[in-house]
Amino acid sequence: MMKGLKKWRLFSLLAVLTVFLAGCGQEELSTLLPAGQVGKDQFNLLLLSSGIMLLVIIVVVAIYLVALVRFRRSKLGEDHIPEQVEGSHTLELVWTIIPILLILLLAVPTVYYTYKLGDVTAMGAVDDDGNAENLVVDVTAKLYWWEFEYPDLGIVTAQELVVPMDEKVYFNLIAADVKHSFWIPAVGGKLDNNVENVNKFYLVFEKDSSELKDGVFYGKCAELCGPSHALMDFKVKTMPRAEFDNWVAAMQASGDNQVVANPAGEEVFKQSCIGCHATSGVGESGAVGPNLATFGDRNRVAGFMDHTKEDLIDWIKYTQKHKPGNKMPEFADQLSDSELDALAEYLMGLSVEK
Amino acid sequence: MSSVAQKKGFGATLWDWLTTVDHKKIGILYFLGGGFFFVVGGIEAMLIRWQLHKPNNDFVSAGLFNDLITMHGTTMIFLAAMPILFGFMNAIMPLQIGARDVAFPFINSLGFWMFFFGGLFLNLSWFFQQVPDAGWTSYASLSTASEGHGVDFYAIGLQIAGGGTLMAGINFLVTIINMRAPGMTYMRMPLFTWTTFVASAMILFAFPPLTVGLFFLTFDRMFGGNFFDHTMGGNTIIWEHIFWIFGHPEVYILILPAFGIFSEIFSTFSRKRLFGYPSMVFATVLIGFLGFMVWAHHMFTVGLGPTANAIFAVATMAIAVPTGVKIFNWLLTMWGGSITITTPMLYALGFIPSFVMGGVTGVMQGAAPLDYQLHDSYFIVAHFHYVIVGGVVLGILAATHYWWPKMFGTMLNEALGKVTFWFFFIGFHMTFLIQHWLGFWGMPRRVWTFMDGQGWNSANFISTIGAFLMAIGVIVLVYNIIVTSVKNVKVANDPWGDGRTLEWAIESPPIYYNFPATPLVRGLDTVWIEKMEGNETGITAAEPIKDIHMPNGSIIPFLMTFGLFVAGFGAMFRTEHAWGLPVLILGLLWTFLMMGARSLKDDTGYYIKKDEILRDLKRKGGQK
Amino acid sequence: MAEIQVYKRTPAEQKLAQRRAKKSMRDQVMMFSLMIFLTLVSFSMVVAFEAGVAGFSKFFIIPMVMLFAAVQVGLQLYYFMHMSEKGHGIPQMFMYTGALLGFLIPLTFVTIVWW
Amino acid sequence: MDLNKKFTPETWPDHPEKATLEAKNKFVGFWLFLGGETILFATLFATYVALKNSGPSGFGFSTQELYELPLVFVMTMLLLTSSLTSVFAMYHLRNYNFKKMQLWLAITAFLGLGFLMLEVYEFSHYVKLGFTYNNSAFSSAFYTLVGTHGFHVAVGLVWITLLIFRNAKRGLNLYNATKYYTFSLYWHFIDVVWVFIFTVVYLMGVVG
Ligand code: HEA
Ligand code: HEA
Ligand SMILES: [Cu+2]
Repeated sequence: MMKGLKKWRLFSLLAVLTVFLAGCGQEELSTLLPAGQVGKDQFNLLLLSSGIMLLVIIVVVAIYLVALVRFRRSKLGEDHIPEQVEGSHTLELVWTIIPILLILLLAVPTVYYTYKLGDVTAMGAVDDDGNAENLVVDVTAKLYWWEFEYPDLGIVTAQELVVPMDEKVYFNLIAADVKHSFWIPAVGGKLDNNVENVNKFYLVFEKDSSELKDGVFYGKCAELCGPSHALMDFKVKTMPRAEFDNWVAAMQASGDNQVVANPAGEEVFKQSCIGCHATSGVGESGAVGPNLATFGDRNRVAGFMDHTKEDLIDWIKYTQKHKPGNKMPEFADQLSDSELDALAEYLMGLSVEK
Repeated sequence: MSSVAQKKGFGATLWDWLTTVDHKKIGILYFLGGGFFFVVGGIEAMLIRWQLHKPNNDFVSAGLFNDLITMHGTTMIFLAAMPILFGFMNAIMPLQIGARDVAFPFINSLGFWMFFFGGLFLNLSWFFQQVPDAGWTSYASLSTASEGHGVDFYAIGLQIAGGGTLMAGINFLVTIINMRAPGMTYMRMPLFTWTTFVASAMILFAFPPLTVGLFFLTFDRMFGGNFFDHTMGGNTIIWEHIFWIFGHPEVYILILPAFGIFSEIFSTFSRKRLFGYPSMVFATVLIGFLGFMVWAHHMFTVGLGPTANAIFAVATMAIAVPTGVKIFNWLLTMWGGSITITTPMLYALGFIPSFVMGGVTGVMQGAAPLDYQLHDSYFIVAHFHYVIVGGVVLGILAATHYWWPKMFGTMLNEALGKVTFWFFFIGFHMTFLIQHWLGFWGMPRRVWTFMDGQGWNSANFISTIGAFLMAIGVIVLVYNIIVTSVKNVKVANDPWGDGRTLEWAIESPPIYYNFPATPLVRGLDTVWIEKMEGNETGITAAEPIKDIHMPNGSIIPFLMTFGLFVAGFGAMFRTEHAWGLPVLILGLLWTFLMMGARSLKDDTGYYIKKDEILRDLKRKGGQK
Repeated sequence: MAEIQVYKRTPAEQKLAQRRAKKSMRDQVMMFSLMIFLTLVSFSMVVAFEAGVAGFSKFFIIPMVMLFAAVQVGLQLYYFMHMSEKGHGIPQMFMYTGALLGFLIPLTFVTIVWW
Repeated sequence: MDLNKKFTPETWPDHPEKATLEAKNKFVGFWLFLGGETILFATLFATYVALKNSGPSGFGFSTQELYELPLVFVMTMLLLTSSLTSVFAMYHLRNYNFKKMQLWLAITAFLGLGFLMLEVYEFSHYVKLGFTYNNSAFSSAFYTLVGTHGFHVAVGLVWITLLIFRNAKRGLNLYNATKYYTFSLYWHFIDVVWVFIFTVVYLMGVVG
């Protein structure tokens, strides 16, 4: 549908209409195709409010058009002096009370959902053995990447959030440098990553991301955070619980049995990169650079570039060109082409899913 | 001092404008200054839209883009919309209440110069290549982390301009409170005067928090303060609260005068008294009051907790009710009237559906859980341009056409006016309607570019085309203004023929003392009443013609502000240049010196003698 | 500066005016004593709290000192700043609005919008 | 208006501060300005309340230990008294007694000066303890709130000094009566703010 639109050249009413009708956007990032309970609640609120608002617009426009058609001076004559009506109490009352009712209609579910979506009391719940009952993910937003720690599982990853389906996943959000905001449009509304306090909320993922175009949901930073704010994307992989458990196990083992696709690349990595990047998924948040244990499984380089060796090399060489203001140095002068090649191969091999 | 168009040299003319304390001239200065910044902000908008017309565009760099949106937002709100509205308030409001001048002519001029130098200061950042880049909201953590002097330009520039705004607000308030002509009770004031009053009251209460917030920001960035540094116990959320405690009232400060303008236009061109005048007044006051109770609706996603969110959500929605009252009263003013579609009326007609669409999306955002999705997406951009462009800018354009003859003595071309309208109106809807969907489709705002393949391409392209249609509209308007001014065909007192309020009973443009004799007001729409009762002049004098007391012009406001402007640079470069501190001190000293000069001198104004007034009257052919 | 009407008071009127002024002056001195008294009480309560005198808990003192402060403000406004005299309708309106907002903003900061 | 017009106590208007339109404007305008100042201070108070006692990790200052109540008490007394003396001055303004008015205003100014000097002493004392402006969010908020008040006092002092000298030769007239009157309004307002400062900052700081 969108492909067809891309060829669109002529400016015509038809095209405009098509866009409106195309209306729902893309599954992996549209709020209009919610893929989880939170998003659905919000979508319902959207439908309700849009309905009310449409009604308001229609009523206003109707009165407006009738007035405009009936009371034109060209019809009534140049000299017509209308009666200087002062007002009408009945009418005033009508258009005070009806809007109040409409507002109430919207206010009640608003308050209800505000409390419902704000309820994180179950977050710290533990079962009889002292194990956490719910999955909790600590999200740290940094210039310009995302770190995801699973504190109860002892693992950490970056840029790609992996979550199980059909259960509440709780999030602790914080920012490491400046303020960011954590948003997965297709799954639910956003919450800010403030610098000074942890924000908590939950999301529910009800759709398997492997059915999507790129196999992932798109996540966005929704708070201006500097030049590369636009490029601070992340991805979300959702999977059934069993698959998720496998992934967790693989992550927990990733320190010991790493795939080394290119030993020379590993050498380069140990010399130039290891100061900032870890390749084991076991650990805590707080690293200087993103954890690369799952790099080979990822979908994008640096969150937005194509996941190819060429783009990876280009990224390592010219980080500032691609993401102005980010904290990774440029390696164009530090590493030779062959080193870069080996490094890229090594990185592309890092995987826990295979 | 005399208004008689003597031939004056350029120097004398310039001096006249620099020293003027005449509210009509200051009104024109505001209008020109604001108009200039509107074009600047508009060009910035065009660059923004051009950058976003296709995916992965590299027309501007990431850093420059942030400069552009920050300056676009800041310029449009503080330096374009508000000053232009102040222009109309200055030029028209005193006439509407039958006053000879504003309450504080000197402070009026000071307010203008502070706005102007503040704006100049802000925009000089372009020449230093250190431009504010943290968004017009300058949220702390980003604004405190921002390198260079960009955000300092923002903080100091707005501080200066904001001081001017506060002065203007107090001045309008006192003018309305104390200077109304005999018989002009509060409940007979034209709606534009009322909205000026309420907007000014909101300025009085909304700008001090901004002042404080900007000081905090300045202290943090330049003097080692820790308000927003969480490692030192500070808290960035304080900035957000303070900014929005100011920021939300600010948007009503913008829209209320526009409401006033449309109220005048609807009743004039429907030839009918404003329907439900008392409830219009009440709704205005109520909106003004509620405007202070909803600021946290900009912060639903900050994590204030469900209780705060729920309370502010409901309070936000409540504003729909008084606003609705206004909308329906306008509709009912047209109903049963005799509507003629002049250019101003065309804008007013365009305003109703546009603003309602923007207003209702505001209410949707007020539903907090829904706002978790909408916040900081393009939906928000769509909302506020619908209310601001569809409300405030249409209001400004309407007023420009409506009061042009009163301000400049000549009529803008009606046909060109309509051309402007249609380009602007169509372009406006094209630009911003589609942005609602961009928001739904997951596009965050303030993004410098976007990747291909997210389904946003065509919508952004359409939006950009719309923006250029708007630009064509504005260019036609500029052309219209130039042509009209060159032709300069003089018009009579009431060129629209249906004027209802006092400004239409005196000549266009009014003589510098406005009213030869103070008018007597006998009801709402006093000129209309007089005319209906057969008084062709539309005005009855409240007292015999006698000497008129007038204020003296003064160069001090200009000089005083200049000191602040200079001091601003000194403060900014204090740490890196040796001249910084001395310049800061000298600038402030100069300002204090000027204040001293003002205060030590006895300035009691001068008198226009009765004879001179009578001579003027005779020359005009005997206005009563 | 429009001309003002100069009115010469008769000796009787002048006496009356002076008596009135004196009277209001006496009121003001009274109010001043009251203010000093309230201040003293406020400070002594806190001193008592510091000394650990029973009954002076934080939850008693804070509302009390706030109340006293409010009363003092009222006295300043109405007596010292003459807000009780006529012609102060507008100042009253704006001061009340200011006070209301000035009360609400810190209030929200200590209740719902802060943590 | 004729500045040289001579008045006697008998012809001096009841309300000299608003006898002319300009004076009325100034009178109302200044009140409105004070309304705005209320919000300015409210914002500062809100910030102070939110930030009090918070500093970097290991921060060693708290309101309980820092504040010196006896000093604050003396400052309060000075400022409150100066409020009364300015009332006396206004009494003489209404009585057309220029000399006495000037005298009481001068006393007011001296009391204000005393207050200010004590404040400077207080601040320098805290700074000596290490509680500097840059030391924490708490200190920034404290100095900004109390300092803004102190700044207002200083402005008031300059203002009244200028007025006293400027009018020494001119004597009372309807042009400068308003100037005096607005100063006194300003001075009372400063006092009002101080009442809240000693209550909210100092007393409630000590109580905790
Ligand atoms: C002139 C400017 C203006 C005006 C008038 C408004 C008016 C309103 N605004 Fe808007 N707003 C802005 C300018 C304006 N806004 C700006 C600039 C921003 C973004 C700032 C930034 O982040 O950069 C913003 C953002 C903004 C947000 C924050 C969104 C976010 O960032 O997450 C919210 C949330 O509640 C909101 C709500 C409202 C509401 C409820 C109104 C109401 O006043 C609207 C009332 C009007 C109507 C409702 C229509 C007429 C009524 C009827 C016909 C009666 C019947 C109606 C009903 C029953 C619904 N606005
Ligand atoms: C009064 C307020 C106001 C007004 C009038 C406008 C007017 C316009 N605005 Fe905007 N805008 C804001 C206030 C305003 N805006 C604010 C507050 C923001 C948020 C900033 C932030 O995020 O911090 C914003 C942000 C904003 C964005 C989002 C940026 C982002 O988030 O990335 C966009 C994008 O489309 C945009 C577009 C436009 C357009 C196309 C117009 C058009 O209507 C402009 C029309 C005007 C013209 C077209 C004038 C053109 C004139 C010429 C071309 C000159 C010809 C010259 C001569 C003849 C001499 N604005
Ligand atoms: Cu708002």
